[in-house]
Amino acid sequence: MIPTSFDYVAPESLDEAVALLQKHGDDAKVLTGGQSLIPLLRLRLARPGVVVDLRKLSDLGRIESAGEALEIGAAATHAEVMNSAAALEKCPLLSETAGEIGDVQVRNTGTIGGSLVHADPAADWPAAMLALGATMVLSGPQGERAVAAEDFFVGLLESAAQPGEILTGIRVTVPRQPAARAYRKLAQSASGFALAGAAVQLALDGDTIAEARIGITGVAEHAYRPREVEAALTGGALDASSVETACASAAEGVEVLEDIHAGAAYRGHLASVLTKRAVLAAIERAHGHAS
Amino acid sequence: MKITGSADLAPAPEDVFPRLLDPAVLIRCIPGCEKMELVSEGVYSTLVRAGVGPVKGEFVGEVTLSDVVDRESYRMAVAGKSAVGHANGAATIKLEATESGTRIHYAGDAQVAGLIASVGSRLLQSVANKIARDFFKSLAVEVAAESST
Amino acid sequence: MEITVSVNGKPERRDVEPRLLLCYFLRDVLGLTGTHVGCETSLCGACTVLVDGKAVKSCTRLAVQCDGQEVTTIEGLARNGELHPMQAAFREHHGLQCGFCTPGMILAAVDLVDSGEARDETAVRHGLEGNLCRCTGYQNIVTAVLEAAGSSS
Amino acid sequence: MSGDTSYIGKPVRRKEDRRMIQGLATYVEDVDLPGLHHVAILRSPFAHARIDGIRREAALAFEGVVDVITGEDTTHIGTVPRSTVLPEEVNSPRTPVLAEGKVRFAGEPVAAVVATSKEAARDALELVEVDYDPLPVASEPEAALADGAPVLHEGIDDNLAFDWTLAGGELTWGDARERADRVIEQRLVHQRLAPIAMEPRGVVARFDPGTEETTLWTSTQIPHFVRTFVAIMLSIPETKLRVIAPDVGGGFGSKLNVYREEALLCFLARRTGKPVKWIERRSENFQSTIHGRGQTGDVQVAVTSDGKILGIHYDVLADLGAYHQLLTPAMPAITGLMLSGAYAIPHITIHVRGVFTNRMSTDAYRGAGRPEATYVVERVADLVAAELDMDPVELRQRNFPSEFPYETATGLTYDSGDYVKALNKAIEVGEYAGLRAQQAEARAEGRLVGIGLSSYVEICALGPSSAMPSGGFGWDSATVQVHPTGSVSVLTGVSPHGQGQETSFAQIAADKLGLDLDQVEVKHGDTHAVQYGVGTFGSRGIAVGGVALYRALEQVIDKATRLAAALLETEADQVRFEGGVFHGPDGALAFGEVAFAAHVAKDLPPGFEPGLRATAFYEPENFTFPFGTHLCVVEVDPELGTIDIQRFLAVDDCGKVVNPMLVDGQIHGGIAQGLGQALLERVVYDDAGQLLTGTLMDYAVPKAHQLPRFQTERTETPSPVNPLGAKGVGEAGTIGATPAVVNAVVDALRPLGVRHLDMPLTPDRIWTAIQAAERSKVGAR
Repeated sequence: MIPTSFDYVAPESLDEAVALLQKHGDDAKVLTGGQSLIPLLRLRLARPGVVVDLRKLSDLGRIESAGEALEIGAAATHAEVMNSAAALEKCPLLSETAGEIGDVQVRNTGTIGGSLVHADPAADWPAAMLALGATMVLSGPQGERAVAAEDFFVGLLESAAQPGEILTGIRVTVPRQPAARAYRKLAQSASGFALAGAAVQLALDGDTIAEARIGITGVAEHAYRPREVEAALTGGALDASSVETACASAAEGVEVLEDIHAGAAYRGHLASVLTKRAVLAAIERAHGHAS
Repeated sequence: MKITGSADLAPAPEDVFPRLLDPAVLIRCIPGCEKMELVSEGVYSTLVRAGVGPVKGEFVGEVTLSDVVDRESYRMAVAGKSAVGHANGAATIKLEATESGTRIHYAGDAQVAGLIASVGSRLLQSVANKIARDFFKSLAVEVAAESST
Repeated sequence: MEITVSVNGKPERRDVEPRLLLCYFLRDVLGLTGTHVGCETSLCGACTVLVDGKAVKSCTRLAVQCDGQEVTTIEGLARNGELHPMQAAFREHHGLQCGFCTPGMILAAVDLVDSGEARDETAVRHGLEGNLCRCTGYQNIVTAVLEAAGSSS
Repeated sequence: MSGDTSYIGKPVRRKEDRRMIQGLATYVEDVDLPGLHHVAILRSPFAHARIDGIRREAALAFEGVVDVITGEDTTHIGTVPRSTVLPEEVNSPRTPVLAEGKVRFAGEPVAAVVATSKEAARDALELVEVDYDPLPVASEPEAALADGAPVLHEGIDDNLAFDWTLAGGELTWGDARERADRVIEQRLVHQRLAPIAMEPRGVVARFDPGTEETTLWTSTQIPHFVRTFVAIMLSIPETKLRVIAPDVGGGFGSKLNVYREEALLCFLARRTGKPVKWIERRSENFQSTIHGRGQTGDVQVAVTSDGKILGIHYDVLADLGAYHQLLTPAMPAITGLMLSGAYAIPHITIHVRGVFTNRMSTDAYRGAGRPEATYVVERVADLVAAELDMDPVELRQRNFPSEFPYETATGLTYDSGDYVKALNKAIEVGEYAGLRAQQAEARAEGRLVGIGLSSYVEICALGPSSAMPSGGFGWDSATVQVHPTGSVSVLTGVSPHGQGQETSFAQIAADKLGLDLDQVEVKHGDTHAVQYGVGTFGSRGIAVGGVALYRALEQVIDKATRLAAALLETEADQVRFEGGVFHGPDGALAFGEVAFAAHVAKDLPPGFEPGLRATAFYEPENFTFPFGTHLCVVEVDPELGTIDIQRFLAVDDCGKVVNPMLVDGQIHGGIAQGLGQALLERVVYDDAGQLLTGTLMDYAVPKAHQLPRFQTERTETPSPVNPLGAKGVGEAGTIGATPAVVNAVVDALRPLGVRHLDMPLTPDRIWTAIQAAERSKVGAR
């Protein structure tokens, strides 16, 4: 319940933060909302010598429309993304996903950047990032670089962010219209994380699906796009049975996780069922113009 | 916790086998291994920084190589303790000659005790598989590099 | 490290270790023991306080992170002897039994009502997902929150 | 009390709330003392290992550390107590305070560090080096009994703690089988549960060298028992130990025990001369606070084709854990006693083997043995109904006892009870016929709707002492101290921790004495202030503690009446006490006046003892038997395996009710824990004895959005056993709810050919069962 001792630094600028990480290397950990790092400190699973708090870098918390894109600061809390007018207007999948994360308290303090870098295999954000084809903006000693969501989630609790790099923002282009979106998740009953979750962003064309981007979380060591399902949906009809057939292979070619809460067979099945339900919900919402 | 799998390497078993027992190679291939000193026949005292993501444990302990059947098989036992818990495991490693070189089969059992078992149980199987995969991946690189020089 | 945190309207300046959690700053440094600690994995919510008006788990926040912020604990809810409507509703509807989860539950409920989320039974039950109670089965708590929300809107 | 101004029977708001809703309550962690030191405990990561050596130099040298002790320093402390009569012979190895040379479960305390701050104690803990020699582990009960299994305790040649059989009834099992048209068999699992009171355990101890007295604050349900047993463990006179249970943040049986840390902290306080505090972290709570349930059994039911149950044979393994705690072996024994359930069953056999396993001890958890019995009987009732294609209501009605008192095959006598009344009310209020009709429609549409019910009887208000499975202590106590100004202090021997007895006991006293509620103050939990009492568990608060209070009040009124008569210069039998006033033939005195006079004592008749105080110790002549029927309607999503509880109705009969608001609260909480066992909760150890559900991230305590709104109804059959007519209700919810919801889910899946499911009914288990049933159906076609 009591972390090991560490030094605490709250840099005034991004450059200063990057320099600090450079100086302390693996011995430094970045703190934003703390919902991922502090539990590890309390259980003494992580023992950094230095904690670099980004709370003074206020511009990391902004959420702005920039033409056809949305810039989300890595330090924006889940609640801020959930309630952001810009997100609701341009990319409502973000708000819907944010609402499924943890609980009120976690959403009030946890940040989108903190969650993405932590890359928990059952976190909600990675699925939405893949469905939206988001780009992660990293700042490090070599300056800024952008990493596509597909390349950002590398492995178990491992993102593409290198030691010394800070995730500063997430760039999301406005989905192709007319758009339909939904996030469906079955929460693990104790932790609230996703036993399996499917985020879906579709572009509709009359009564067919013009484009389908899907992110699945909770099923494999990291979130992934079920390419076969996307291909099967694209150009396909909107009726339940066609969608169901297309979604059957949602866990194909993936090493499905197993634990005391769900076996591999069930989790793989959930991938298909939740993808199907997300696609149908997206379509129904788009046609029914429900909010 | 079961850990099984196989890895294919270019050189023939007779080239691969000695490297599998060479501490200098092992220290470079065991992920996070920082110390590997011979203590007695087949027993090495080790320091391994292992973990996943932000969770790192400094495991002080021993690696014991035994039941050596030249160029065919041997048994590796690992025991280590850290502030986040204890890890014990044992695996039999068998070499099979193939046209393209050697196929290494590994089959073992690992036990984790303490905090990491009670907190990280959902991740342990994946972490163990990853460590095994990484070991043989770096071994393949190691062996390929040496045989080409 | 020197920090200044306004707690229940009173600025508190203290020198603290970086590793000191907000819950222990409140309990051990300021002696406000109404904030309770029930777990180590940010799950039970007994430690919930308001930081800048928003419900936060004080066990998952460093005291140093709260430098310059406003913290409201259960001890600061009643105003000059008058119970807050949420406190009164919990008593009126028997929304507590052992009382250990109650401070965190009341503060989480206050945030729910203030942010307009306490619309109906289902919304309140989801809004309290971050607060465990083992005694009441939640029924009377939900009734109390809905009643307090009704009287405040 | 003219008009309806009485408090009893009213939903009086609680006196306890004022401090709790303002954060002004005092739990053990809130206790602060000058010079307080902090204790951190090092626990074994291994489930079974020898300790070859412990090095403490580095820890001792750490700044702020004043002491580091291990098992070598505590061998003189007596064993943690086990007080059980049932079953008779039980292997009872020593339960040490700190491990002595060997650890037998993951989390067993090995060393303790005392330091000036929490931080220093926690940091220094990692510098204590322990050389463990891991041994083979016996984690699962069946494996622990197999030959060749690792043996836990020297001096016992296997892992069998006891082998106990209770068999009885008008028929023998042989007769029952013979006369039966069918014998139905089923394996039933009661998985291990963690009570998870929101307040973890905590202990503070201070030794006063002057008086040589130790004061022990501890989060407990039984302060006097803790004083007695810790005094025995430490070989100190009971007069030199004071135990205080301040506000306690829930117990549910997990604090109905004497724990190692309670003796350990007293020892450290004396040894270091410093006040010391240990607060259990949640991960420690999961590992080293008792677990509940933990029974795996095979049941056989002999039944006639028209649904008459002739006999039940239940062969069960009880997973006791590595050591005994206070009541560990008594739990399966109570299950045996209650195996008749709500029914007249001519033959009952229970054969229990208690098994030592490399796990934490199991002990009493809300219901304590009775949920297991009710689950067996109520699942059996539904299995029989399904097999005979009979409506489960009819099956139950056919097996209820026809008259009372009814003596069960296990030797219990159910006092009063009209179980049909509760079942009928549930059928009527729940519109059972309508539910079955709606179910038929839903099934026609291919939806999986299930209706489940359970009729339970439980054994409560634990007394009389002679029949107590725990070997006595079947009573409780109360003192009524009337102060000169007429206000009253009630000192109760029970130890409420959420039950609201500071209010319900005040209602009883205020009514009896004709006082206002806020003139009565109820005190508990401090062994120096309150006479010896047994404590709070087994739903006995009102039915035993409340009756002890009632008896003490009668004594006070009797004495006050005699004094009033003297003051009014009349005979005692001429004085009527009503509405708080003593009415004589030609004059009256208010209660307060008499109280004052009793203390001023200048007008006392000769030989009349001054003061106005009475203490009563009450032992009931029989247990009470609350009963009820719970009804649950669920719909299962066959694709996800998830369950939607569409209706939960509880009809409970707990005798006369003092405060209906508090009773509803107890029932809501009980149902929530009952549903927790049925759908969500499970302690999981792996084969190496590692606890895989070590935090609340993996152990699913029910949350608000996972529970429906409960409908609670009551019938009121007063118990003839005590003047309050009260039976007890604390555990009714846990006992009734679990089988009701399991029966509902199995009923929902019956069309798919599913016959039984083991708890918890997680989505994975339900989906997997549906796949298996469909495969076997395809295979059968």
